[in-house]
Amino acid sequence: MNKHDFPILQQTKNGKPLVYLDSSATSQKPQVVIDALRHYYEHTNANIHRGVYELSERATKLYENTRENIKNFINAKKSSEIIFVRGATEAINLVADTYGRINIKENDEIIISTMEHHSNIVPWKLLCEKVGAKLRVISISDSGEMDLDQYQKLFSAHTKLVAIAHASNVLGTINPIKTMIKIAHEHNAKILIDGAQAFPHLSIDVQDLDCDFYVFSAHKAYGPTGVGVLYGKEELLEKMPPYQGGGSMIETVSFEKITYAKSPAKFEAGTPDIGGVIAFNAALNYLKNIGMQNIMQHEQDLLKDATQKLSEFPELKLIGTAKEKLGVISFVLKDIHPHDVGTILAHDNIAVRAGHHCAMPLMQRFNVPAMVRVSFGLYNDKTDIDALLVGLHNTQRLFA
Amino acid sequence: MNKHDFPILQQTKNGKPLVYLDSSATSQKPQVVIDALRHYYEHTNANIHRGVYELSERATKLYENTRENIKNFINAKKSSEIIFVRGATEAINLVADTYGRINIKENDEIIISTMEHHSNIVPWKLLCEKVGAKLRVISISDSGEMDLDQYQKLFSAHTKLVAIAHASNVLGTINPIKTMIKIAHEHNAKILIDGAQAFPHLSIDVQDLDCDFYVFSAHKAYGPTGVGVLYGKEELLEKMPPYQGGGSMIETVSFEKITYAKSPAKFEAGTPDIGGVIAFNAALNYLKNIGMQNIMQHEQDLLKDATQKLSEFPELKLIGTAKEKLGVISFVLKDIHPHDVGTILAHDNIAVRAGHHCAMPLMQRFNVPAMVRVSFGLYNDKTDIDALLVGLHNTQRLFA
Amino acid sequence: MNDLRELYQETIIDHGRHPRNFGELCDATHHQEGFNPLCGDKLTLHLREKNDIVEQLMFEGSGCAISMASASLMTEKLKGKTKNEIQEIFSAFHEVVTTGDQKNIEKLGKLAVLIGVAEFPARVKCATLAWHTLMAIIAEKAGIVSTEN
Amino acid sequence: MNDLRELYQETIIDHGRHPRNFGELCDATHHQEGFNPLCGDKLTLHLREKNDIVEQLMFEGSGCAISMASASLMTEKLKGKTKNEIQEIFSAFHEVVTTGDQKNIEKLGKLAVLIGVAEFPARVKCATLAWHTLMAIIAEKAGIVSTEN
Ligand SMILES: Cc1ncc(COP(=O)(O)O)c(C=O)c1O
Ligand SMILES: Cc1ncc(COP(=O)(O)O)c(C=O)c1O
Repeated sequence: MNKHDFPILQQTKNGKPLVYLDSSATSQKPQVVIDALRHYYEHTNANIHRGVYELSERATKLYENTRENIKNFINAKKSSEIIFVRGATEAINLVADTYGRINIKENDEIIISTMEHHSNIVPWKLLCEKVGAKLRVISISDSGEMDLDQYQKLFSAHTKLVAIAHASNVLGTINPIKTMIKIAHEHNAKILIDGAQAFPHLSIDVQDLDCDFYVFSAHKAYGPTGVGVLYGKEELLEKMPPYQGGGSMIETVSFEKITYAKSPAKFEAGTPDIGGVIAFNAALNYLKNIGMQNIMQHEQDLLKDATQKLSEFPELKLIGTAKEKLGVISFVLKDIHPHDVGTILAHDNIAVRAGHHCAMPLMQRFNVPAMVRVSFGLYNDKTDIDALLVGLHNTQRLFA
Repeated sequence: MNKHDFPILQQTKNGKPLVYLDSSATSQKPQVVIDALRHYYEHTNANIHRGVYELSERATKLYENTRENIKNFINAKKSSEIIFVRGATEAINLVADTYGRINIKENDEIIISTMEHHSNIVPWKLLCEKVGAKLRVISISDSGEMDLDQYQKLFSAHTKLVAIAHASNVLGTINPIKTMIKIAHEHNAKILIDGAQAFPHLSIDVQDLDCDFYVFSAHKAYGPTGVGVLYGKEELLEKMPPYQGGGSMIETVSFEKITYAKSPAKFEAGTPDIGGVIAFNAALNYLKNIGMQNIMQHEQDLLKDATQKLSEFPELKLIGTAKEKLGVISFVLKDIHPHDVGTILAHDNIAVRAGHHCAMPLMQRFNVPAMVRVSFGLYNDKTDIDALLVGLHNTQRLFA
Repeated sequence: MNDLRELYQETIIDHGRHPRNFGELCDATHHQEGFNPLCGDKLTLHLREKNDIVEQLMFEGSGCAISMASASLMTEKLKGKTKNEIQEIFSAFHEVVTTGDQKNIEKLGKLAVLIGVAEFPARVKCATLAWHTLMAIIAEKAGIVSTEN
Repeated sequence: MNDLRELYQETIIDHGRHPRNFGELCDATHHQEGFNPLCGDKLTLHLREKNDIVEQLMFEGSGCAISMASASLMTEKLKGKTKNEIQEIFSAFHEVVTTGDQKNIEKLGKLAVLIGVAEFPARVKCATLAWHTLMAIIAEKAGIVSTEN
């Protein structure tokens, strides 16, 4: 599906095409995104928001167009609810450091889950250490699903915030976040959804979900590196203190007193990644043109095909077999370390990830030091799965 | 000089070439940088540091090459002293939030100057509010030079940190930072140099300067947006807590205990702007090939020519006439507001900046609401200055 | 220079340089500050209201020709108007300077000279600063008005 | 598959699967943990030293074939060596696996099978984990050794 739109997928190594199965780490970029980036620097480059000349006006407009497009893409109420950051990681840190520092106090509790990426663990742990709050952790089942009963029981009068992944970067599990959001709100807790994995593969409607914060990274969604998004409900953003200080986020500055701009400017200090934000719009339009429904269907087909073939593969153990999954499959091979599997597949120009996937607590949960992960983007097709299986056979042969 | 290397400077509007005189806001990009960016996304794109496959290895290597190149460029001792951030603004915030939060306590004092950019004011003001410290402000003379006598007198037993611009983004003044660094150290204070303006135009040697921190943005130095650099002395970085939490900056994670990686990884949480960092290397090499000495000479020639012509211009008042200056000239026209000047020049495809230049306290110092600023990059030449003068004449004619 | 002349019409340059109704108003019933953080323009509006009618309207401050002229022409235009009438003229003015649409231009009288602003998006905020400040009084909002709010 | 066979030579797969000197060492004089945060590999080295000679050397842990084989071969090779000799062999080993340079390869004996690692930069840390852990004992460093330090 649309493989030809991605220049990097046209390259070969020793005659072998690139079989890119690491989209959960970062996606490849379609030509339209690369061209948008180049076009920006060749024709429009200027600093935004303060220039009276045409380039600056155009750059500002294009930058804000992306914001508007994201607003529509995830159905936010207002474009001022869309804040540009470096990536999902920074978005979570921003919330922890602004919303968190104001609202979370000693003995308060934050709920996260066993399947979180380090980006959705470390900022909360740092916050807890600063203010004296505590982490509570949702357990997961052997198939890799949230234990909703236990989740309910984790709430106490001290619970202020829940922070969970929309989908797991290791297990692929798509979590029942709408239910989990409802439960959080019933307990008067706010909830942040880490959509780093989900955003590129699912339709998102933040108003329907009713989440308080939603974060994701452009680079995993066919956009450039350096850009991420924090969505926050207006009434929350309004009350949050600024994050970084600098140009653009102020209204007036004197040495005695500073007044701050409103959201989103309040949270976008300094020159942002203007080129990246503008090029990300091309990625959003690219996704829109294909249609998220079509992308979901395509990736579910791949998931089904790959899951079936891998589960028949000798001495291979799948980890993460939830009912609702993204196109992400992790596994271990008996007696062959994931790192060796990764290296041997790489030799056939098959790119998979091997390691702890920035989810050490999850590795512990499944009692493995590391896993091999295969993850799909919209450009993958069944030939990629077949190549993977050949590669896995070669791996076993080498170790036989 | 090298104008032909910059595709955007080849474009015209109503037959008029772009006269870009706003390099202090952001620089234009040479073709080699744009090509490097494109080449990265077309041939190398992968997430770094964790992949065993070739793309990821190559991307990691290129990313680290930029770090190594910067280390050499500013003569840092070690490449682990070079930390990638979004820009100068983030670098200053990082220092304020990590070094600052640990070392600056109630009643401590931070010295900044009247000519600082908001990025080098707001983070310190925010820190002061958090910990109960105080700002002390270096005065400047009417010509726009630091008052070194008063600077000396600002120090007290409570002074912990000095944060000053290497060069002013409004006045152009190149500050005597080597002397100022020495003075800070004599008073046992650490010192951060905001090199956002200086880095693209001067040779920097952080070991010779002996500054504790030095920050700058790639986008002002012919590189892409989204990338900035924090240089810090190793012994300081080692003791600083992490900034943002997430992937890459950890060594081990469990819900009970997290251990952190060493610098620079400790300060680079999450996926960085990999493409931008890699393309920035092309900008550094481009500068190296031309030679910083040649760039300095060229820009000084332009400064001299423009200063002379503008100071002869009727009813124009230059603001910032320090002895040591970058190619930055600010001025006001009698009875014509800078904003109007900017708009009228823009109509002739001349891009200058009009406003407070993110330096409101400095506007107050010179008792103007705004100024017009002209700033040079290596691609400017005397035809640009002549076009500016014609444009200024047109402006006066329109308002006559 | 054609569309530049469109923007900087004689009237604008005249009102920009010699703003009418400039100064304090001793018996004002309302004062309101307005601010454009992008360019640093500041303006204070003084207004005397009686029985829902804006009897007198004056302003102080400094700014570019567009913002000064817009404030000056606005004070001339709105004197003696009711709040409802002002609301209507504001809507017409806002539409003209943001879109350049001529549809409601006859409602504006002399203010129509500001139509050229529509071609210069960066300057719309200059043209509307005084208006937003006024609307804040009418809506009885607290605090300084900023074009970035 | 040629350079892959180069990397995964029989000896490596054998030692990877059946590491020698694997287990605890009751009368060890030194213990040291090593860690590769990139892939999660962990390893503990136990060592008995007497009169500057490493009399016995054992390890525990889990990891990829490269790291296990390297640890296994290392323990075989270094038993009975002095600290100075170990230092010298480490230097030679480090050079071979990072550069692929054959110059000092004869110093390595069976360890020479790891030369293929030089072609796989991402795996150099696997091959050197046990060695860095050992060097930490010899240099008498405190704390866990990490390949990222
Ligand atoms: C679930 C999840 N959250 C957060 C992140 C962090 O994203 P980034 O590195 O782009 O900040 C990732 C990236 O791997 C992820 O998979
Ligand atoms: C002196 C100075 N410091 C800091 C900055 C902030 O740089 P950035 O917006 O790239 O973070 C600027 C940019 O205008 C500047 O001129």
